[in-house]
Amino acid sequence: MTDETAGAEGPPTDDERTLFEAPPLGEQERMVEAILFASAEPVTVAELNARMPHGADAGRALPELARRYEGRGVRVVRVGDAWAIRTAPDLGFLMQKETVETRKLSRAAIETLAIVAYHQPVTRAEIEEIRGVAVSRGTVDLLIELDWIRFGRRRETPGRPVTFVTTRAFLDHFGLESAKDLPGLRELRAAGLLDNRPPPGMGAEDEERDDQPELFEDDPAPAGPTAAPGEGGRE
Amino acid sequence: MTDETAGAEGPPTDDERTLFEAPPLGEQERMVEAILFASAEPVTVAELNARMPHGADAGRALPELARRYEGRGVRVVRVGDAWAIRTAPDLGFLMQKETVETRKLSRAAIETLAIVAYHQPVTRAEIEEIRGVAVSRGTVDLLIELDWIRFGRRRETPGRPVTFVTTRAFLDHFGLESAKDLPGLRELRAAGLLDNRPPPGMGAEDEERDDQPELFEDDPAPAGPTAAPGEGGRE
Amino acid sequence: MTAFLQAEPMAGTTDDSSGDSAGGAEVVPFAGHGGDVAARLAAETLVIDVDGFEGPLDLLLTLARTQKVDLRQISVLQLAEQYLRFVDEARALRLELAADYLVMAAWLAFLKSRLLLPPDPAEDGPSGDDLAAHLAFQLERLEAMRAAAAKLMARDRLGQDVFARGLPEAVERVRRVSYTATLMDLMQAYARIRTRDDFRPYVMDRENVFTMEMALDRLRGLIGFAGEWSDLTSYLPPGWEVDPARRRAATAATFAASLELAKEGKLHLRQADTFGPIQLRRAERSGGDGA
Repeated sequence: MTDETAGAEGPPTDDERTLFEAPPLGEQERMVEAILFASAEPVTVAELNARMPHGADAGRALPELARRYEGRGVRVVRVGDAWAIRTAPDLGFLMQKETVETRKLSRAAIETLAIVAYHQPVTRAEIEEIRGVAVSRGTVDLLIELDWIRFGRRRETPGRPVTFVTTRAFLDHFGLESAKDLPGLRELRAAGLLDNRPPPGMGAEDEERDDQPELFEDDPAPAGPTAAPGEGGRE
Repeated sequence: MTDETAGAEGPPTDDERTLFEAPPLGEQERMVEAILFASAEPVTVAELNARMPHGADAGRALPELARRYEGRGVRVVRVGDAWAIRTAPDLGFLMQKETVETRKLSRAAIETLAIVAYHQPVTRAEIEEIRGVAVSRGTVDLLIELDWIRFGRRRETPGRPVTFVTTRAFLDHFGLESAKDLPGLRELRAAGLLDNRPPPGMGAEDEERDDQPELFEDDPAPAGPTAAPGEGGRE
Repeated sequence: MTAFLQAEPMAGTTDDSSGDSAGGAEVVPFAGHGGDVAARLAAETLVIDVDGFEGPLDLLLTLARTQKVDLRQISVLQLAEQYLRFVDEARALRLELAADYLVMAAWLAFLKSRLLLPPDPAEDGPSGDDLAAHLAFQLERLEAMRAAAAKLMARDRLGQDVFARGLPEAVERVRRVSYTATLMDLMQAYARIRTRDDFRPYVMDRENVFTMEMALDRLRGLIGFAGEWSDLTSYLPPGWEVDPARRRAATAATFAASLELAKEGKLHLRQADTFGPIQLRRAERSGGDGA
């Protein structure tokens, strides 16, 4: 403090003058800066003046300070008839912190996904038929949002229902080169995941993969290493 | 996607630059400024980096920023491994309104705090040995509640006594960059007053304290006025 | 304190025991014996203020200051005598002193005798001078800590001299949920659907026994899809996960089978800690190197 006031110009040496003379403008700017920084709410010019030493004029110091902060990470801004320091608008994104929470996919969602994967392209009605339960909008939306399924071509049947197919992101996530890599029913059965005996009434259908997704069928040639461009390096 | 593969060879395209290169240093400085201004608590370099765009290095921007604020109404200060903006101490008189009423600390509390600060990590028995009196639970509890001391690692001696160390809030409160900047620390150490000198005839059982305060140990011999060795490069 | 003889358990005075242990808070008239009046008065003040001391070491430090010398030149003998006189006077005034003050008095009496008598060569243990030097060290150290504490408290302090941002901007937390599912989940979900109509998983036909052979067959089929670490329990056959007896049998068999496959180098096993979940993953085909 004392040094700072001394830093003013020469003449006023006697005590009385130092007492009643306003601090130099640069010093006033520092004071305004500190007060605006530490205050819990915007501060009016009148209040700034009341808090600063006698003779100080915040009205003059404020524009100086505002200019000094131009282009900086924070700005001196006017809020009504008061002043405050605020984050520069373009840096607002720094005031967010993203937390990622990992959740397990719900049973409905994983089953729906599995049906799309094995039966694609598949309509909603078909999914419901296979699951035996209605498929909620939320489930489909979630899978689309996760970019694991997307809309495929419309089925050329009455009503032209939309179909669902899996995406490249789906393959990436599950570490598959192509949807063909999904273990077939036979393998699932061999693995004990499926009953050996054909379920009653589904026998023929289940015996071979005749109801299997077209995708698997009309996609010829086993995908060699040349397939799936850009994927090569994985694993 | 496409950029990624393109990046394999050849000079990076402009697009790629913006995507993968850290923002320019001046911009990083603005970001650090915004984050520090927005927080009442010190922010660690790690957290700054986590909140800034990928590739930004707060450790480089911070000293620049600190220099920019030299002599201003607020300062960029270092608090342990964190940084904060604080008003300049000479302007404290302007802040009567913000001044926090603090409980008057008992002599016991003040002395216990000092002993923890200068002797950390220190056990309760060692504090009692230095003060020559039992340390009441209330004193320790109060200091913990103020967030000035906390439990450190247990000492690997019989009974595995718990130790106390000071916190970042302690550094922040007393305006210290690190515990190495405690006033008079060097002189005290040079005078042997921070040694744990076992009472004569008690040598054996007191070997408990053969380990010196870890905090200070890595600080090499009293350095000249250049001070704080090992502080420079760390941030 | 523990340094002072083994005489008595640490007791009595704690740093904020104001009032209860050392009686004389009220001013007690001091019956003088003549002599140096100033010294008497000083001693009187000390006695009356006994509550104000933070234990015997603090009292000793105060007494040492009356010697008006650098603590390093202090006469410990003289100090011991000052202390003993203080205790006597407190007794004369029927002030009750806390136990540790008396322990200190006993120790100082012992120290005094050691300092005054010629050393007994038959006796080992620390010499009087060693003990005195240590006491002087303790006093100096305590004083140094007091000075350090004062310097600390005199610093520019947050909330008093230096201020933090008054209007901090909250960091908005954005929660993003990421969903996970493994290929195994997918396959099991599909298998579940395909067996649902049946209501007769084949395992129901058997006893509650799942053999290792069965588990091996099963695992061999599945392991190729276990590119990522997944819980052993996720390989339990459908219908065996719930009933405790069946679950136990299936777990044991699957575990045994996984060991067998690990031995063959077909899969890797890991367990983070004792009784932690066991996880398995297929071995990369490169490997002649065992698990």
